[in-house]
Amino acid sequence: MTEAPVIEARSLGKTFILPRGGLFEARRSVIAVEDVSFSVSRGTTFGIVGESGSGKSTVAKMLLKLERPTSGTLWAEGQDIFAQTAAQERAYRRMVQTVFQDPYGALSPRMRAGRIIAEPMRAQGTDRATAKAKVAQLLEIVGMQPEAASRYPHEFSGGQRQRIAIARALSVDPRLLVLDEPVSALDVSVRAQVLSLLQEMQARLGLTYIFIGHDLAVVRYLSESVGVMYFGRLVEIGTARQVLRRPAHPYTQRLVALAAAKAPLGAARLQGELPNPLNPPSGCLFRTRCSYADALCAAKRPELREASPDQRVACHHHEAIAAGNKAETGPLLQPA
Amino acid sequence: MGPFILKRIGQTLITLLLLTILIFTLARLTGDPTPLVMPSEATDADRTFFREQYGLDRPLHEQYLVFLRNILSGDFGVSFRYREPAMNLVLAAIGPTLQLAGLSMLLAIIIGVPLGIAAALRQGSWFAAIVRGYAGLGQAMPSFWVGLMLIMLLSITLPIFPSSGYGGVANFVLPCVTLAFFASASVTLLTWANMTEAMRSDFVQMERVLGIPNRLIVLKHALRNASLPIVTYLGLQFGLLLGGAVVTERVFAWPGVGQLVVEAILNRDFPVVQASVLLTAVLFMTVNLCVDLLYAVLDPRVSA
Amino acid sequence: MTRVAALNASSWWSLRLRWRRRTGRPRLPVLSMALCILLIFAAVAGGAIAPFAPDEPDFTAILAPPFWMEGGSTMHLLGTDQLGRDMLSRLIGGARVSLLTAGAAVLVAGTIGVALGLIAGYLGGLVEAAIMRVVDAFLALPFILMALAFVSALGTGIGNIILVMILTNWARYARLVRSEVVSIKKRDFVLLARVAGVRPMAIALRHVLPNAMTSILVLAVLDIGRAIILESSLSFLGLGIQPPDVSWGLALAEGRTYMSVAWWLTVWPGVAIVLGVMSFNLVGDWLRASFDPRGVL
Amino acid sequence: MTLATDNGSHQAFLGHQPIGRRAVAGGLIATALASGLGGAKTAAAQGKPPLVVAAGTDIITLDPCRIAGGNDYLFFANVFEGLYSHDENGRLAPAVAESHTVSPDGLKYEFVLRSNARFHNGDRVTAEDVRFSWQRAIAPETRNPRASVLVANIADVEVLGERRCRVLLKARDASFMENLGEYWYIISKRHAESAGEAAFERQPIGTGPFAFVERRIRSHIKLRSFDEHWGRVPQVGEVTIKIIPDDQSRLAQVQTGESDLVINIPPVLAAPLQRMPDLKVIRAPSFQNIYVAINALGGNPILAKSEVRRALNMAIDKNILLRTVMLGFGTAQDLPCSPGLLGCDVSVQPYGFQPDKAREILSKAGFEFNKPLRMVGQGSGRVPQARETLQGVATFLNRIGIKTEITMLDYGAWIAVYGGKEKDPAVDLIFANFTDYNSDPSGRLLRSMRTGASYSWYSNPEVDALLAKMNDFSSPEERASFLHRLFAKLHEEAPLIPLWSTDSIYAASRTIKWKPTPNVSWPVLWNVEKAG
Amino acid sequence: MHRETSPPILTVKDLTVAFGPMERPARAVAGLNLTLQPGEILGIAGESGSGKSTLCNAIIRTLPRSARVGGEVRYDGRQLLALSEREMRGLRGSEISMVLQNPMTSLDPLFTIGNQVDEVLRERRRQGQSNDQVTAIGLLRRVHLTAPELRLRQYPHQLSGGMRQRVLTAMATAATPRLLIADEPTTALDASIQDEILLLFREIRDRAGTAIIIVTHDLSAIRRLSDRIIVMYAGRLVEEGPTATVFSAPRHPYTRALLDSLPQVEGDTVTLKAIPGQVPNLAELPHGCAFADRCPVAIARCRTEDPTEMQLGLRHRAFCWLADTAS
Repeated sequence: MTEAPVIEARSLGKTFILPRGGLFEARRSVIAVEDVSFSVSRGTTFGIVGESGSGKSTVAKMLLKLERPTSGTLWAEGQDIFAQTAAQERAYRRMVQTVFQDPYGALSPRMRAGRIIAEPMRAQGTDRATAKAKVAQLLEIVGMQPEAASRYPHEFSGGQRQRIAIARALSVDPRLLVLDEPVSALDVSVRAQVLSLLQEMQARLGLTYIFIGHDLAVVRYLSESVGVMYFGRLVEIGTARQVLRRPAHPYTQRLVALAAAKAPLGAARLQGELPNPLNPPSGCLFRTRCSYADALCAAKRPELREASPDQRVACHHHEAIAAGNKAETGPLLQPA
Repeated sequence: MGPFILKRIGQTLITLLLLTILIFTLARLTGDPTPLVMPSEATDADRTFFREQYGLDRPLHEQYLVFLRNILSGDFGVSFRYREPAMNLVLAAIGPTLQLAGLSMLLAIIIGVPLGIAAALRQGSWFAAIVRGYAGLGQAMPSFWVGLMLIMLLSITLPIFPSSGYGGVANFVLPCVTLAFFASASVTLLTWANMTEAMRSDFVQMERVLGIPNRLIVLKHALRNASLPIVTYLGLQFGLLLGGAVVTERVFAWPGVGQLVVEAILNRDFPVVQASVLLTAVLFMTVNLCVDLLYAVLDPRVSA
Repeated sequence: MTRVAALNASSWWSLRLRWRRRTGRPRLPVLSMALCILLIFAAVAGGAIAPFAPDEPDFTAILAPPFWMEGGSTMHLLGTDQLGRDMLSRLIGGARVSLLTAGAAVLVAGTIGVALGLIAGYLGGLVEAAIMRVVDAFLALPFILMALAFVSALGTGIGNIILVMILTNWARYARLVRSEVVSIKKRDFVLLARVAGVRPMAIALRHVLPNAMTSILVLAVLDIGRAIILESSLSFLGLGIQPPDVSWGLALAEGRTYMSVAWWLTVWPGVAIVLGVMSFNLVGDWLRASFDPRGVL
Repeated sequence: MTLATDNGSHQAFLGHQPIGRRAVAGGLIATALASGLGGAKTAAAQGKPPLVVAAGTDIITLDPCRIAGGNDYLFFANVFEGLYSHDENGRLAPAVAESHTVSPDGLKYEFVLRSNARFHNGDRVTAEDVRFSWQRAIAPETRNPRASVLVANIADVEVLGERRCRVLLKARDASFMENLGEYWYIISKRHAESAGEAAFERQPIGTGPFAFVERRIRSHIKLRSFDEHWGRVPQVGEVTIKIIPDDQSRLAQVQTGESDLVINIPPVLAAPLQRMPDLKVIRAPSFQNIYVAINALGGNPILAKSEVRRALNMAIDKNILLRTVMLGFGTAQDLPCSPGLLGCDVSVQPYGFQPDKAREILSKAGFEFNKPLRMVGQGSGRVPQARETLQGVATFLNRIGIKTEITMLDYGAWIAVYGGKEKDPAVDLIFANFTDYNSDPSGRLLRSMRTGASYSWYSNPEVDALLAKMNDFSSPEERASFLHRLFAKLHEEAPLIPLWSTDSIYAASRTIKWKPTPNVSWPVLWNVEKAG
Repeated sequence: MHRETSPPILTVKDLTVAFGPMERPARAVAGLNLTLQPGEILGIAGESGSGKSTLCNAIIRTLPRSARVGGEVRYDGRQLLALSEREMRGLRGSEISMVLQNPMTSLDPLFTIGNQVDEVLRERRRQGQSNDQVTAIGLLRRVHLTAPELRLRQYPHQLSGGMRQRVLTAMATAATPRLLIADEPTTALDASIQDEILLLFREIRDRAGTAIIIVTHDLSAIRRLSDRIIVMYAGRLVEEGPTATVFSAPRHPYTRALLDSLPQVEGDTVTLKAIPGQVPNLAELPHGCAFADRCPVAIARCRTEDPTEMQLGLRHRAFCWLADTAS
């Protein structure tokens, strides 16, 4: 373990400033991400799980340098990516690529597939002929015919488009892929195709993945370790096996319960409403919906603490919960 | 809502400032008004005196600053031609123009909105094709041509309406019809397009599966949703009407701003050009500001 | 200062679907497209197909009526004007000037507007604010008023009329493109291009522009009709094209005084304008319907 | 006192209400509709029919000392008078004065005023008013732009009695009597002084056959018959002059019966009108003179040669142009003046239409046929058919092989080129029109022929010397023969291509009987008769 | 729960919906048969393009005009396809109701929730389908919307997706319809909210005996909610049966493949099996079974002959030549 992690987030935070609500009102701000730290080592997948608005996509944007963090730092192979020289940034652009959720929006509708795939290479200075040869190779890797290069995105189905998006991401031989819900918009059977492709790629090319998703089964399929986000904060982090099998945080427990195939309807009903991002609750952000919440939760925001050797959790009461509720969560997704 | 208005007003003010530069430069670029204002017998001394009197001999930027200072104190200068304060001439002319543009707008809405709705509900029918033809013609026929034809037809061949002039109710008919023909064409098309879109929206689909009567769906929900872009467009249309009035006013000898400004431009009557163009622009911008505010009233999402 | 609907919602995929569905029933668009092509052909071929030079007077055949009327001859199918010039040739010559002015104006105004709109939309911030305020100032003046002011400032003649139409038109393109850019630049493929390390200028030209092109094209086609009308209105007010050049608007304006003596002097150019504008509008509308379900430009 | 803002006095026009009810013409065009205008009552009270006139261009000023252009005479000629003016046949005739005598040296004119000459407010015209009118006309603060023509040459006006005055000239001026009617209007001293400068322009009082009632800028002017006039009592009661710039719309006014008389009908509209039974076209020769000025100032050296200019004259068939372009509404001219002008009725040999000879002369003179002549025209129209005219001229030049390049300018740009201080050497030929206000040619000659004059594109010291002497006569006969020689010289020099003088064309309803005063371009309305 | 003896509330017979040119039609629904008992919850599963939404729209007759519909849809004995638009409108909302996929756009953004709920209530009362005791607040309470008084005054954009879907459900069930069609009602929602909306549907059925058709590509939603399931592929019904049976012992290879493509956890490893190939183009369907090209067990006959219905047990049938042999 002497090698520096491929990517490491240290207390990453992002606050968005909103326009003034009124002339005399103060500017309001929304904390999208707060104090998120994780590190991912080579060849593994780190999954980030959360519902909409949990800040997981903002983390992805920061990893891709599309957003600047307002606090904390992001380190890639030992280098602070927000303190890079132009040359280092170019190198980073080669190192990191991404696949987005929407297979329709991710491909420029006026470009042929070949050009789309070649674009990152061309932007990095690869010459036309080399790029062209590589496109054919990449198409083959993602399981498509080389003729596809001359077609436009609308001529492909959703799954095929996502394959093209993956080919494009792979074109510059990245070491890290940020996968932001890459299969959420796909049909079940296509989803399976793309997931197997991703897994195959990782095995073949030794890639590191950051996989963002809300479907626990899918995250579990790819990830070695998982972080669970709620309202911009990591509430639980650890190995996928441990976190998704024996969740320590009440929120994770709910998520896992909901995903359980045989769980009856309403088994994991959450009380209360989502907190208002403009006016978050004091202390633990989850306390408004948590049945274990008490005065401590309202007073003090819990820090991540070790819950098991493979697992850290931000809950004041996780020991008590673990002791009392072992039976509540079964194994995730029994075969049908 | 508050900051939205303030921002819009701020933008409007900056735009106005730019506009004064634009108008001022344009007016000065038209050339020296002296030969147009002075008769041929005038001596060089007379001409020089004229230029000095109106400050036309000074450098342009100085003239602009004087102009700006004066309009800030409400002084738009005196018409070179009529020796009246320019703003008085413009104010006297703006009434007829507003009446003409306003009535035409009203007429255009009265014609265009129902036609557009009906066409949207009968997509692909003969009726829709006829409406399309009407709108196509309305957009393609230059309004001076329409005006002349109307005069030929309805005041010379069949003497029903007065051919020109301003005053009685009858005088309004031909100019308003001329302008409204053009304006109603685009109102029709716009209503049509937006109604079609509104009728395809999910909430209309939802209302249909809930068995809400068609009348309510069309007139309450679809129309109100379609009206948002229509209202915005009507604000822009008002500017087009003000512009269209320039030509229409000329055909019908309507004593409005359009005629005034054309005449003033041709005679290089800078103060009148500046005052009338500025006032028209302010009017147009005010209308659009109001439209934006109205939008905020109509659409609860804006004020959130 | 006002809202312009953007096309962002409709993906290229659904555009193609709609396109195909439309092409199943070609009627008016095909007709108007044919007319557009005919007009463009007349404009380009001009002298080669016209029976006479459009500005060649014949004092022996002043105000000759169209051929089917008493006193008309097949030599001048559509009659002659007050100087004995052949109306058909004048219409053909007029097509050239009318379309040339309209086309050139739209092309250049479009290019300028698109460039500024791209810059404003892409750079944002102070640059955007500055450009958009100038755009607003230009849009706050009624079109024809500004055209008049420009014409009287710059003088008449084809070159100046084109210049005037450019000056009065560019702002709308700028506004349209800016709003397109603002919506397109948030789309995933633009973000991905940034991730790929593509330079901003290349993103603007390769990703943003092609995707905004549809609405620009629609606006441009519709604008040709508008420009023809503007030119004829300016000519009507005596500030448009000047002889010996001939345009439809000028022919109409000149013939207007003869309306009660020789209807053909006003009717033919009028018909040419209406047909020309209508066919361009129909093509534009059809493009718009194929590309933009909202139909708001 | 300057011409600057006078804020107190625009009330009159702002406070005015829009014109009242408008009758809808439902019946025959011939039915002259009661105009329905507010002031009709006054007319009815007098028992005289009202007259509605449609004019194309608005009056600019109501103050005769501030005249801005020929069109203002539409107002002045009906509301004001000079000591002498021209009668309905265009001949010099006494007006406010009843007689005059001239001293032998031509420097002292003594006038006897009519005993029954009154201002519209009832005051009698006195010699003091005459003196005051002169003083106001030359006062530097008045800035009368026409002072240079007549009143500036007056050294003094002596009041010899209530009705007698003597005008002392600084130098002999043979045009003095002719110009009295159009360049020196008599105004009321009492009214001008009591009303003040500003109010005078809004409520002018003169001695003419019509009195001013009200004005709405760009809309209309109302006059009423001044029944106490010394001799020219109008047949109509109230006169409304509507301003309708568009020709077609203006003409429609008389077709629909909304107006009785339409002025400034372009020839093309007049031609078909002649066939309409309910209307009549009234035409009268005018002093509006159409020609093409040749830039003889050396910008294009070949045009400095008089034989080249003569050849250009020969190349053009003005009769065909007159017939086709003007539809015959005008009189062809071979001299640089209108036929009624003093000294112009000389019998010189016209150049005639000789294209072959023209070509021959040009070739001999070394004319470069390949170098186009640059022509400047008046594009938008104050002058009817201006565009067609220049195009027609160009066509005839083309026929003898001369290439042409036409630029049409709007009126403002055209006048800046035509009347500019520096004549543009890039202009070879320029469309021009000149209107004399009376039959004296001195104004025209001094402004369009003299070296350096505003409308002159020609320079010849010989001609300049003649022009300097032009008005230095006291015998009309001597002056006439001098002018004759001058015009003959100018004809030979051919500084321009004369085309024609246009007719003033009016359209009137059948109920109107009127003979316009010849040679003036504006209507003098006191002799209009209107039936029932 | 099922009243097997009672007459079905809905019978669909040989329903075919075609689009596109006559000579080369794309059959979004091809010869589909199904019945629905009162109070039964039927889940329709399938991937996008399988024709499940078209089926719903055909039942409630909201297909675009370009659609050509054949066959029979009997609701309570009445042939819906033969009703006039006016008669159909009388049924919609009161007898047959529907909840659409996208709660974000299914409410008119310009009117308050109260206004829109009232509108539906007024219409129901006008039809005599509802009495004055049913109030807007009551309706919102029934769908467990918090602070209903506040919600009535709010505009749609002020509500979250889950709340909007509750409002829409309340509106759709204001008159206690006997048939409720829910077209992908939870797809746009977060997992925790999905669960609650599904629960709400079950509650509606339990309370009022409403028959529900729920269309979704989310197999776990169907598994948890529905009594019976039909699986559609390329416009055809491929398998139908009681939910538990189909999930535990799927008989059609497509159903099996669909279930297999969900990640499976075996000990510490998670696996999934993807279906190779793609959904075929509806206008260019091959002969025989539409799934044959992707089917791991296809035989020659599958490519030449359309499979016929294979009855596999009580209310369990599949359209596959091998349905009885596969385990």
